[in-house]
Amino acid sequence: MTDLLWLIPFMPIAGFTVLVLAGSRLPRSVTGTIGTGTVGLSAVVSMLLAAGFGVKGDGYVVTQTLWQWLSVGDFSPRFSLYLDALSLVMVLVITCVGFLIHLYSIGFMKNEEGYSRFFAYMNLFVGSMLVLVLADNLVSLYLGWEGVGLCSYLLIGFWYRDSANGYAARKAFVITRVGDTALAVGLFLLFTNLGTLQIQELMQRAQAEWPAGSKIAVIAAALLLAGAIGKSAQLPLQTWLPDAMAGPTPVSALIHAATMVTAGVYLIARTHVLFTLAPPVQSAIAIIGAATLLLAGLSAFVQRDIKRVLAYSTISQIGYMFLALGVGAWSAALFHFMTHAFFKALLFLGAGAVILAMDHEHDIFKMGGLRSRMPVTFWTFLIGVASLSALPFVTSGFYSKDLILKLAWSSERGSVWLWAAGVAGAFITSLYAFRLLFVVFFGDRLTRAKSDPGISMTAPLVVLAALSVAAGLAALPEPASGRQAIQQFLSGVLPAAHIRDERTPELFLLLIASCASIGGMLAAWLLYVLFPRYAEGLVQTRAGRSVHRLLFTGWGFDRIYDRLFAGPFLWLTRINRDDFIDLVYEGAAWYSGVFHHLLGLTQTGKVRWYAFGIGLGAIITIGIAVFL
Amino acid sequence: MTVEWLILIPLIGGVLAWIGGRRSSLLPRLISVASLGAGLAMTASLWNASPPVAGRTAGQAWIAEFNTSWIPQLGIGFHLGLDGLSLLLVLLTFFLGIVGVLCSWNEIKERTGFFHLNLMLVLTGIVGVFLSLDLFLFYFFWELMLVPMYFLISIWGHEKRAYASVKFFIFTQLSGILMLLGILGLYFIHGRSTGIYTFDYTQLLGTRLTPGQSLWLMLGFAAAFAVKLPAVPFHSWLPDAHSEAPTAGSLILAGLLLKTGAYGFIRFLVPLFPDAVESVRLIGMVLSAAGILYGAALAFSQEDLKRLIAYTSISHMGFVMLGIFAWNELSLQGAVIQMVCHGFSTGALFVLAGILQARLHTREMSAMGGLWAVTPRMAGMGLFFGLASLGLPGLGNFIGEFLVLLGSYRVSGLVTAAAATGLIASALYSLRLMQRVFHGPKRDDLTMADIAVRETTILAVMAAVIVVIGLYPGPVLETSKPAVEGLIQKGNPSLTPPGRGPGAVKPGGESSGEMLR
Amino acid sequence: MAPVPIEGVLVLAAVLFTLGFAGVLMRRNIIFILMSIEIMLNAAGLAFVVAGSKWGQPDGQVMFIFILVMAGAEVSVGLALVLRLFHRFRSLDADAAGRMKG
Amino acid sequence: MTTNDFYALSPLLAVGAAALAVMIGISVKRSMTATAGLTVAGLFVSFAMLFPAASIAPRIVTPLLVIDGYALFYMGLVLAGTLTVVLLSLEYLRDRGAHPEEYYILLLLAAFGSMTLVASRHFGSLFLGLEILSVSLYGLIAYVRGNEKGIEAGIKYLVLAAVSAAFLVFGMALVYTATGSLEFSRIGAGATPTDPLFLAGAAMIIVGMGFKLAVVPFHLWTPDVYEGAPAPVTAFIATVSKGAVFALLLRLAGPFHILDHPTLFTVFSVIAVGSIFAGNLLALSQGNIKRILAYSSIAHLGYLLVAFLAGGVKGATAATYYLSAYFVTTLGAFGVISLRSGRDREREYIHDYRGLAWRRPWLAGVFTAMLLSLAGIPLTAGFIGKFYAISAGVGSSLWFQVVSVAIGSAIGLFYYLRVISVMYAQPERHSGGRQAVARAISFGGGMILALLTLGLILLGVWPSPLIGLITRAVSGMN
Repeated sequence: MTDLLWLIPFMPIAGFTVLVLAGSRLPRSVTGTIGTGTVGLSAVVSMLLAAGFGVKGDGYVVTQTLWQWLSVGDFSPRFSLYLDALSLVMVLVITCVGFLIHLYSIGFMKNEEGYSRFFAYMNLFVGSMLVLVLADNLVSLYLGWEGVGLCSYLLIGFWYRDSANGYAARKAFVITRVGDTALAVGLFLLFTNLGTLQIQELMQRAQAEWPAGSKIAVIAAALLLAGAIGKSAQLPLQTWLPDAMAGPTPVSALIHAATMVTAGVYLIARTHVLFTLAPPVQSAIAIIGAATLLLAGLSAFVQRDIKRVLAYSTISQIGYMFLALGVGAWSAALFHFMTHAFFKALLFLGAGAVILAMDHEHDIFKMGGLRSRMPVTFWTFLIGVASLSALPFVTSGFYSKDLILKLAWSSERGSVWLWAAGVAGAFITSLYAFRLLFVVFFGDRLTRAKSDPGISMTAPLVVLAALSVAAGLAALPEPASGRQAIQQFLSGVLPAAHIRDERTPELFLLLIASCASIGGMLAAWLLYVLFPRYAEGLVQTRAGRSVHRLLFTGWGFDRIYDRLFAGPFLWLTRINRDDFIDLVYEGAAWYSGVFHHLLGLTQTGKVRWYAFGIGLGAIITIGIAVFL
Repeated sequence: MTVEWLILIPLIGGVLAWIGGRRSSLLPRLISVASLGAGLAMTASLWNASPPVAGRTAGQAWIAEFNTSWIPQLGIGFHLGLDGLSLLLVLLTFFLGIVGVLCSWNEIKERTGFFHLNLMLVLTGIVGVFLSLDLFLFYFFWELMLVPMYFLISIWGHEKRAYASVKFFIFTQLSGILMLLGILGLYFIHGRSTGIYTFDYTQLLGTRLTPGQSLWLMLGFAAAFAVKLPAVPFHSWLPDAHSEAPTAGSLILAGLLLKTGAYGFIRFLVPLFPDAVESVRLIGMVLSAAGILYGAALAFSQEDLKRLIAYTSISHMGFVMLGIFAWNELSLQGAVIQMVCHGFSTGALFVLAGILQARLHTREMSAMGGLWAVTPRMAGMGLFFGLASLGLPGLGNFIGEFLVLLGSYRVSGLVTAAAATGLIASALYSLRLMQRVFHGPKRDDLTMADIAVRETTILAVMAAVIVVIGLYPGPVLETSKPAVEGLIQKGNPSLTPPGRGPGAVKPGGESSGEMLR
Repeated sequence: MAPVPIEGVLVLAAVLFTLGFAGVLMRRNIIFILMSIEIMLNAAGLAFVVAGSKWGQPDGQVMFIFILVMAGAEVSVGLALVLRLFHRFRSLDADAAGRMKG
Repeated sequence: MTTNDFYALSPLLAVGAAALAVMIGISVKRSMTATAGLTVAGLFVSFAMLFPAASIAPRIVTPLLVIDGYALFYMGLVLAGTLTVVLLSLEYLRDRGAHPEEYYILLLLAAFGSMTLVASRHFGSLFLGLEILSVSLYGLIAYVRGNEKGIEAGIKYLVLAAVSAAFLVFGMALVYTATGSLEFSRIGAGATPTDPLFLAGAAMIIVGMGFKLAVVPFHLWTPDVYEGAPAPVTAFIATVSKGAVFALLLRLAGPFHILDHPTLFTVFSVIAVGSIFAGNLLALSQGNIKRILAYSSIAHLGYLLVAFLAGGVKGATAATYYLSAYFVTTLGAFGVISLRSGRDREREYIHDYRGLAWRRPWLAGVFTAMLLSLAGIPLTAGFIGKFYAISAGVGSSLWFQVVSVAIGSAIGLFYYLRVISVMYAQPERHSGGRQAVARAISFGGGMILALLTLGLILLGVWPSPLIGLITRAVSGMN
């Protein structure tokens, strides 16, 4: 049974290969079937394997070595797969959500050209992500890591005729590659100092050899963190994600929910030992997470593009996961990853349905009142929004976020400030999420919209909505340990957070968090349903305008980077297009020419001048010979 | 059948092709492909027949050797030797030679006989460089390949061919003579201290030199290799030569000629002057990193497609040089892989550029754009080789760059980190190339045929090689391993700091517990 | 007969030689140039003669005769060339024969 | 004079006799074919006599001449060069009107002078040989009637050669004053190293020989004479005349201890480096191929002087090898030029060669090979020559001079490639009519070029027999 492990990443990659080689010759139905089916098969295989884990999960590991990748000296990474509870959670989410997104895409993309190309890329995307999470060494992980970066590039720029899409795609790839490069350097450092890149062995050696807080551990962890930040679009490398909306909507769903951005979270969770050895870095993770979740949340609040709202919301939610990682709440981060995957995929697919119904209109203020035209979309979208806003008790988002907030308060590394940021973020989240819902689905119907899409697209919505609610079950306390099921399941891999103070006022925290999310919803209701004028008026004030602009442009990071990096780089490359070093050689050639002409002047053709030359030469010769 | 036939086959093939060119224009192509194919097959058979790795002692790892006297008065012999390293490069030479003939099938319509003579002579010279174990012979071949290359550029090249070809020739010739000075200096110093005046590499190894002598002689050698490689700031012949040459010329320049520089570094420079190399190692590494970044920055700003690709070569060869100066097994093996893969990826990009130029009659990227819609197969290939060029994991170039950086980190973390930013830069130029050529809006009047079966086959085979090396580089690494290990022993021991980890203590061992101090 | 002071004669020869050379440089007429050359050659001959007398050998005078003979041969060929020059350029100006340059 | 003396001198005598025979023959009947035949026969006889002479070498014949292996080798070189020039001249003269017969007398006499030079061991024979060579050259340069350039070149060469000869003899006189001997070997013994009289004399001898060698700063005449002289004569000046003088220089080096006098060493170093740079730079964008070759010859003499400066058997061997390679190459290059000459004018401008490779591939191939040899590219004699010269320089640690050679070669490459790239450029379309006038190369001319090319490549890939020969010849000097 466990021998089937290799099938999980293999299936999508095989699908990719087939589609690339034969795609343009296959009929669309076959293409869609291959694309979706391979991911579906992966999902099935991963569920079969999950059965082996049972409920306990702890300590159970499935490994499979495929082949020796390369072997040079003491560096010999293998292609081998490593499935433990942590990667299982990831694999399940990736394959299942991935499958649903693929299924949805069949309908969504049916009128687009490049159909097989789309599915090929999507398959490769899922395949790369699976390689990433199943890798047993950091080199293979890096393979998947770069692979998802590539696929994001390909898919964001899928509609290649528009240069803006190409720009967004390159931006995504290059900015994440900044992080990737740091990660690569981190790998060099780890290998040079610890002599292996096998993750498990590496962690053991790090723990054994590096004292906590040692400089080298801090540097290594910081480099890995830089990689994670790039992929997960956290401050300060978050700017690519909002632009990444240029791709087709299912792509956004895949990037945000199942693949790509969560890679950073996975990396940190996977190498958490290293981060525990580097407390300053871990604190940095928490602070980055807190800052990101606030800044991105505020930006989400003012966006007009439906997908950009969701994009900023992703950045913000990943911020929560980072916050969790930063306070050592490893499994809480994973829990939130899981719930987020469900509801964010749901929201994106819902948004896709809306966009399709509005003939590719993205501006939410040109929508409105879609509730009645698209009931399925509306209700599922509502569940998504509720889960995102962490409305108490019924939504899975509530449980995962609550766990994070609780640990942000009580963990050894947590603090009131981190908790407060999380609570503020919860309020903001709820505010922008419901703003989105109200503006799009309530109010007057502004334009003609089509109705709900076909079953192949609504079915994933419904399933995801169900999952968004049901995922909360993972928070049920385990009878034996009293811990939540998900924590228990992951306990073999991820240690529990160290609690600073056992006397956590849990009920109080729960109350505050609930109030925050419900308050956000109510505020949105007031601003966008009851008194829409007031919100507009607020924006019209002078202060309001500039704040709005600041938030709308994502806190101006793009402009700063343009000024700081892109601008100077472009300027330098432009002025040096002809390579100033070449001037040195051109100069040498030029001087040769000058000397040629000067010497040419001595060739006058006059015999007496030539005789004079001989005389001069004689004087010089005799001078040197006799007097020197 | 011994190793000297590897040199004779292309030579004879070239002459036959030339003669055949008088009858028809097809004959030279067929003869060339046939003889290169024969060479490839022969090399491959040597590869197969090579004794198992374990059976060979490091340092004396010649798979095949040939030695006969040539100019006895001066101690010059015709000494050839083939080890794993040269085997790989010779294989690459024959393979890219075939690609070169195939890709100029329709491009070269005039004087095909003479064209193929020159092509084959270049290849002869290159193979000779890879096999020579006599420094005079090495210099002989080193210079020999310039003339036919000059002809290829200056006769069949593009608009500025005269300028480009002369520049190429003068750069390489001047640096070549500086190397000759180094060779002669070594020859005399060795002769005076031992009484044996010889140019034989195996005997010159280990000549005792004072630090000053060693440094100056090393610089003479380094001049030639750095120009060929090319290392910044000696690179400025390259973009002109590459962009003005016909497709086959660019392919051979980028794919093979540059490798001769790297090969020289590995085979001659470091083993002959280990101490001097040790003393300038950091400078070399810094220059390499500078080359990586500078080449990439220049590539980014180019408007001419072939020029862009040419500058990427500088960047990629920077990795090779970094690997050489880091001088440990990881970095050297990385350099070897990078050499091979760069030959394929950049060669293929030049083939694509040649195809584009043949159809659009321009190399300006501003005249392109949106070609994906017109020629999806070509665009797909372009994407693939662009990605190989930016070092995507899973493709061969990644293995090369990763190993190089991994190895060089042991020597200098800072330089390695700087060089690693080249990965970002490579993404910038590769993706810009994609955008300008294949993506973006399509001009309305732009129509052209997609790549034909012949072209697709060439590119597909090259792509396949890159993928195979990317996922399973074992055969390549195994082949070069004994050679690399032998070479490392010839370097200064302080050049190769022991790696941390099991390998440093018990070679080949894996894991675990007792190593944890 | 008092011995000839060798230095003095050598200086004389050198002066003659220089004068001859100056003549080559300054005269434009090709005939005069040839004559100046004769002076230079004879200066050398003089030096030979005095050197021969210094060492008490006949060799110096033998060399002088060689020089005379060669000078004669040179002048005869030279004059033939001058004739051709005059036919062609209608001038005896040495600078007239200055078309090739650069 | 014993029989052995006669045998020893027989090559020299044969050439002299041939000159007389030709003279008499002309007075009997003017016949181009007969004259040329007699000349060739004389040269062959002389060449054949080298072998009996070699069997009794070394031998000093009269105080003036020494017949050793070294002299015989150079005599062979001179004879071979002259023979080639004779053959090249046949067609050249056939196109150029009346009375070509005396040309051969002059050529034979020039060869005679050169052979005297390489065998001389005495100032007297040196002077005689040099002057016989010079005076014959005056006639040869201006030989073609009605050629304005030829006359101009002749006059220039006459005046300047005579001036330089004056310097030479004056220098000899000074040296004689200082040392009391005219024989090289005794001069060396009698000289005090710091005697200003000796040094001044030596310097003036250098001036005289420097003129013949056309090295900086005595090089100014070179391009004009090269351009004005008939192409075969230019070939003779470039090879035989310079080669003989250089051989003499090598012979003088030993007894004069030139390389041990720091100041004389400096003089030669300055001359060598100056020649390398001036020659190469002057040739850079020259449009006349004969002038290019003139300038390049200046540079090549600079390279030769580096080998000369290296000293010892090694240096002499290197220089001699270089010179031999240079003979083959230069004769080949001028051979192409003279065989391409039209009835009206020589094809000496670069644009005359445009697209030659596509119209006359073999001829262009030969010319390319010659130019590449001049540039020192492998497979050609020039490569081994340059390698050898540099090797000698490095062996004596003449780093400065050797680096100059390196840089000079790089500059030189530029103008050789310029000519080559013109030959391989596309021919102009509309000029087809004019080009058609260019006549075909005769069988004989083709054979010479083929042989020269063959020799060029043979010396480039299998130099060891010649190196062996030269080493033996040089080791046995004096």
